[in-house]
Amino acid sequence: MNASDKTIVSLTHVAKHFGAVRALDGVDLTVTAGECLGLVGHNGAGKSTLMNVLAGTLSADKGTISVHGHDLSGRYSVSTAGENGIRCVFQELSLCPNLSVAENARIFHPSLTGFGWKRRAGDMIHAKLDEIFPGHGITPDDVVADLSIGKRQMVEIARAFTTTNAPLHLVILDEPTSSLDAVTSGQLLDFVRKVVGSGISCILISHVLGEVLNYADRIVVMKDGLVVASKPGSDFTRDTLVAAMGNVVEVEEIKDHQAFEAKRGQTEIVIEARSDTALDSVPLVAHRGEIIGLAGLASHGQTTMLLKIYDAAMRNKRTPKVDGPVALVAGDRQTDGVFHLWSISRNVGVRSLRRMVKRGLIDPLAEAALGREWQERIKIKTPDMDDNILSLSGGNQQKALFARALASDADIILMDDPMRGVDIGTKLEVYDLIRDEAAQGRTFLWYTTEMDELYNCDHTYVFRDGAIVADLTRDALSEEKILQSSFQESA
Amino acid sequence: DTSGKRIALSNNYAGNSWRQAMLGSWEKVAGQAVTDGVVAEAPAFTTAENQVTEQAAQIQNMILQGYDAIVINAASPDALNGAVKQACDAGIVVVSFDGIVTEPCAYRIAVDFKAMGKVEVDYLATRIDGGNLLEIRGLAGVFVDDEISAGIHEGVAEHSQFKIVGSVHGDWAQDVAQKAVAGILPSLPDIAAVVTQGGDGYGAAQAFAAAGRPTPLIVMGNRYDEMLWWKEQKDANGYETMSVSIAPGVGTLAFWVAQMILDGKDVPQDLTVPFLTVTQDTLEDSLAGTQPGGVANVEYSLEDAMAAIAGK
Amino acid sequence: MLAKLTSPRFLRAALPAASFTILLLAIFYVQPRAMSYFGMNLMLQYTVPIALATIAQMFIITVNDLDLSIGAFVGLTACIGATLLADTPVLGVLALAACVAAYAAMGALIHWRNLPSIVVTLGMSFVWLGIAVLVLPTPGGTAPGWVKSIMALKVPYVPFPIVAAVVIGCVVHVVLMRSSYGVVLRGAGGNPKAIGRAGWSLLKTKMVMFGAAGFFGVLSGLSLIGLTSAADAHIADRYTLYAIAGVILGGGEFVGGRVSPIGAVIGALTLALTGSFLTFLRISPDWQIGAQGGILILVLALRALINRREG
Amino acid sequence: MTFVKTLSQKAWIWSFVGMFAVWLATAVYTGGKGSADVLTAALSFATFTVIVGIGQMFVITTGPGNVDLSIPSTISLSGAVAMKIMDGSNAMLAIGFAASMGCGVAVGIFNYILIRVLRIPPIIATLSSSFLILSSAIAYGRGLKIKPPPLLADFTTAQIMGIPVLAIVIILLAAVMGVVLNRTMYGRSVLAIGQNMRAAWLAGINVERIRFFTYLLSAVLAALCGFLLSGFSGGASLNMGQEYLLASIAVVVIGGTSVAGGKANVAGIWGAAMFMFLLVTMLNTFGASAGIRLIMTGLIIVAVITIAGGDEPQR
Ligand SMILES: Nc1ncnc2c1ncn2[C@@H]1O[C@H](COP(=O)(O)OP(=O)(O)OP(=O)(O)O)[C@@H](O)[C@H]1O
Ligand SMILES: Nc1ncnc2c1ncn2[C@@H]1O[C@H](COP(=O)(O)OP(=O)(O)OP(=O)(O)O)[C@@H](O)[C@H]1O
Ligand SMILES: [Mg+2]
Ligand SMILES: [Mg+2]
Repeated sequence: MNASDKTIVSLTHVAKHFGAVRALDGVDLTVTAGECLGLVGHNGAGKSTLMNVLAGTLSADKGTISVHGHDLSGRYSVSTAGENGIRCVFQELSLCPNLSVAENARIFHPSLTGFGWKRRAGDMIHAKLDEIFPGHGITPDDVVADLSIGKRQMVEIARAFTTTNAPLHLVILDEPTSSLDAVTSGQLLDFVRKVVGSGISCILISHVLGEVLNYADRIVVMKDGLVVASKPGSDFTRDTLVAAMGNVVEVEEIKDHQAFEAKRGQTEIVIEARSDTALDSVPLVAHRGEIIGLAGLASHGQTTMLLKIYDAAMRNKRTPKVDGPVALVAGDRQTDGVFHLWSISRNVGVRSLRRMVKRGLIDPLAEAALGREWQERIKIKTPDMDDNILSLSGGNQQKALFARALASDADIILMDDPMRGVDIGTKLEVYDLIRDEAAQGRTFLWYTTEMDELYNCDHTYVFRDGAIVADLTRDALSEEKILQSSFQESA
Repeated sequence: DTSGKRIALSNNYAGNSWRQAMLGSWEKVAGQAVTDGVVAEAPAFTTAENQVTEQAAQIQNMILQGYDAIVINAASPDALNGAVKQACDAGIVVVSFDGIVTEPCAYRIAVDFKAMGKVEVDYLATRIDGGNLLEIRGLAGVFVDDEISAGIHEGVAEHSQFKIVGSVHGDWAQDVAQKAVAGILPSLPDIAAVVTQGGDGYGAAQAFAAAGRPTPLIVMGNRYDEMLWWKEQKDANGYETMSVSIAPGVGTLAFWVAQMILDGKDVPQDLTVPFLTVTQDTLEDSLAGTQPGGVANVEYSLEDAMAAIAGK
Repeated sequence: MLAKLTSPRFLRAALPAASFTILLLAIFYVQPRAMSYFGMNLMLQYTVPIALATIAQMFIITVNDLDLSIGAFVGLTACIGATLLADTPVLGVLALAACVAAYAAMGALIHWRNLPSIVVTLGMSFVWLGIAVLVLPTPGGTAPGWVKSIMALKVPYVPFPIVAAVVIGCVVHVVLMRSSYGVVLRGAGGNPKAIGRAGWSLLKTKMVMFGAAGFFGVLSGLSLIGLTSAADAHIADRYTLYAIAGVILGGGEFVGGRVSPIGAVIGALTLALTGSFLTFLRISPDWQIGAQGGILILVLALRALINRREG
Repeated sequence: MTFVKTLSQKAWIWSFVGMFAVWLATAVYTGGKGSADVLTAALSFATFTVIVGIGQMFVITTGPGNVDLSIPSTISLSGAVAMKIMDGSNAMLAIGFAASMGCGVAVGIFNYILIRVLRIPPIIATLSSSFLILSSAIAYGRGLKIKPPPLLADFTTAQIMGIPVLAIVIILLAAVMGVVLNRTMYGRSVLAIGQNMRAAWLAGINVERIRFFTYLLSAVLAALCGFLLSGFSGGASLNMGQEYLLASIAVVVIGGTSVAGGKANVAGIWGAAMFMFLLVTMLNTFGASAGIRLIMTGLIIVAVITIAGGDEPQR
């Protein structure tokens, strides 16, 4: 009885099938009070599905679920989860874009009614944002649609931690840091430690293994719908964790991998752009075959710059100068990327239609072949590329978008933090892919919120407040330098 | 003397040939009256949509503009009463025609639609021994449709040799009628005659031809295309029928009535005008007097109007 | 302060009001007599039922549906109002309540089978019209006295239609935009999945919104016969399109729960006023219909100017 | 069995099921008399609805808020212009046809300018332009009712073994449009834009060009409908397009095209158009009163769509 006192939820033999796909194949999981449980696994391992079961948004085909020692199997739903203090920040954002931040907070709390509810909801979410993300720059009256994806993610996280009269025992964070920059990620993870100290539990899913290793009390590893390891966090090292996830790829330290020779000057300039601020210290320049990193804190003008370049290329504008066809890998896949009615193949092929036209008509065989080729090359985990794109796990959807751009005829690939939610194994392969393509003359503009990825780049431009404030070559690149430029007050 | 007076026409619909003919007559007669200095102004206003509320608003705007008389072809007999009453209260003379209004303060130039329906069957009784009839009605829920149809049914009750075996709504539009008739025709027995409400006879003829059925006796509605078809048939095989409808020029009668009232003349509140009948003998004349795409018409001069009133 | 006044969101919100004001000024310019208590009263009277129907349509658009039957429905309630409600008030009230319930049921059906609302409401528009024709085979009937007297209300200084428009706009604004349940209703348009995940019943939101639309449809029908004093099955056919156009003109969007009740009311008034403006101009009858389109385009072209600034 | 199941999941199949059921009910009522002829009639009239339905389908597929309300007046204008120019002479047929197409192109460009340059929401833009177009038709022809050239009249009413020639042509057109929708860059782009305009743009699709072609196509098909319809019904009239306003939307949606955009079906338009015609015919045959007829029409439409059910909810 004592043990179950500390146990918040326990799932046993939970199974969930989608047609032929066994997303969950008999999973056991317990969460005890006041622990931070790290959950890792390759894309499509079943993490989000498991969390959906826990949050009550999916009902399991088999297995039991008990909360605080009460068996609730069969009558578990979103509202029972809520009543029992279980909250979830889903991988795909669940805010209403047409509502303000305060109103979105209200949605979460049925008891927030009566006169003055708006002020109360606003104060509540604002206080929580202040607590988790000091300096967040969000006001309760902001309409969610006007916020960048990073800020939306912050709002959603903060919302999950707000309390009114309902209890709060467990917060599930499904890849909460995928759209946050290093600084805000750190703020969140520190907050998670603090909350855990106060007795509330968290489940933290992330593909950035460092986050899990450093912040989780216990780490659960999933693979193909099964839990394959569950040990205290301190028992894992980066290598053993990767091994447990079943990746055969040797983990090479990216930092050491490179032997970049300075290419600059050897090939012609294909992109030359300035931000709209007129405060740039240098213009953004890309030569053919270069990989250019865009760094800085999230939404400080990097995406805007990519869109500006994209727009210029699409409309044949003179400035900024863009030489060659472009393709873009969207990071905010829900609003910028997927075509939700289409199969995976079609989603991959849409940027390459022109090549698939035979005698005026799109050749379905060519389309299917392209899909298969990229399923192979980038390891999209699905039984059938003709399945709907939304049947993919989040990371696999992202891979499909990657495939869309790489498969195209574009010489210039713009990447808007493209690795959001992609697992470590795939990432390493994609890095190789990108380097190979660059070697063959493709140019990459790569906005990323993950410091490590910048070590793949020949040049890194740091953005602050919409302006380019630094141009770091590969040799000069270091985490400190980037952080320094990101925060430095303009004199 | 009405030379300083302003008369406006409030028209609810302009999307068919009858209304276009009506507007044309108005422009011709009222325009001449303005040139002659009989009245100061006589503009016509049409609403974009055939809609009671729009026309009511239009009438209210006319009140605001201070017209002395408003001539109305109304979208609904009752539903404009509110606006008409306001106009009367503002001292404006209101004359309605074709689509009349029931508000007691307004003048009405009505057509006995019921009689029009009955005339059709009476005519058939003189022509054929009896048989099956197909009835093409207008727009469901509209007063004129009910009146004409009631007249037709009354006629059929009187002449028991006729039997209505099918009834469709043609919405007074040639193509709608054609479509509806084409649909029901295959399931109908031999049709001896078609009774219509105007604007739909030619469509019915087309539908019969398309179905390969013998052309029955179709009562026409004075439209140019109907008369033209009739003429062709007449020349080819001696086809014989009749045609009946209200003349679009009745609007000009309404104009003169309004003018006379403004002039202080004594005019009865309710006038009935005869409908215009085209027979086998008058067909050529009517056809010649109608412009392509128009409707057989009679325009009224002041004298005609006086005569019409006196004849009452 | 100035920054706030020139912010895109404020401009966008102010757009419908700006279009309306400009149209009104143009009308005052060509017909100064309209600029009076009496004139405004006359000119705007018939906008009250249109505004109510527009609000009804707005509720439906809020939850990402579209109602092609609101015009026929207003016609039906007008017919019931001018017959049953006047003759046997109890029966009339019951019939109108049943109409509202039928609307809510329509919402439930659409949610339950995940149906395209356009087809369902198109089908239902025939049903409403059919019932209306049965209730009132030929135009006529009389509106109950109390309905007429409400619509004939004389408010000092401010014309009644303006008072009514402000009241309608504000009441709906408070309920939909300010109340705590209104947030859930709009959220159901913005991201239904999120609302479901937060534990709310989407079925209930649909039924509430369709029910509300039905209720405002009834109000629209009654206010209409209050003005006309008699009914006609086809009396409001065109309201369907007007209501949709009014919502959009008022800054609403077809999907995503982005609507504005005050904007919708203003949009309805703007649409209705284009007709009036026309009567005050002298245009050849051939081009009068077209002129109404032209005026609409002119009024809306203003938006392009402001949108340009938005970038 | 699995064949039946996959078939029943296709939204468009239900329009054909509805059509067949209604036709059968009529045949039973009349004891089979003229059942084949009813189908012939249905084919002839559905043809016109299908022509405008195809255009409307492409417009609706480009996403919520996109709908062409100017179709009816474009039909009227095109018919009036063509009839007046041809003036019943076979020799002028080609010129008349070109003029009619010209009307369509002009209307399409005008609509698109309103939507694009003046940024007027499509539904209001096309509503406004429909007023202007109707006025042009009035000013141009005043409801002119000139007979079509005999050649055109013969062509539009000709039949081969009980099947209207025009219907065969339009079935072919529909087949071509089906291929255009599913197998060409243009069709794919329309489907992509309908799902997510921003994502389509970012996937390299020239959004505005596609939207332009779509509104142009709708207007041109409306013009074609006007041209053929005035040949079929013996001349143009001002109100001849009126019934195609709601009908064009209805057949598209009943035919399985999603109003939310991105999902379209051409075959379903034929089923839906036939269904709508046969439905009216059935109720006319039953001879019920107008009120009952209307109620039945509505309930049957709702019933068919309810049985068909909506889209499966996405993950
Ligand atoms: N609605 C669905 N229909 C069909 N298959 C699904 C559905 N939802 C999930 N799946 C499949 O279930 C498996 C597990 O998916 P899940 O989203 O749980 O993965 P994940 O571990 O969260 O991956 P990621 O790290 O990429 O987010 C995947 O193979 C996915 O394709
Ligand atoms: N720079 C951009 N970034 C993201 N989406 C865009 C961008 N430009 C256009 N789009 C998307 O594609 C749609 C149509 O593209 P297009 O650029 O032709 O229109 P627009 O941006 O409104 O035009 P303009 O920039 O000439 O005023 C837009 O409505 C928008 O959704
Ligand atoms: Mg996941
Ligand atoms: Mg990240």
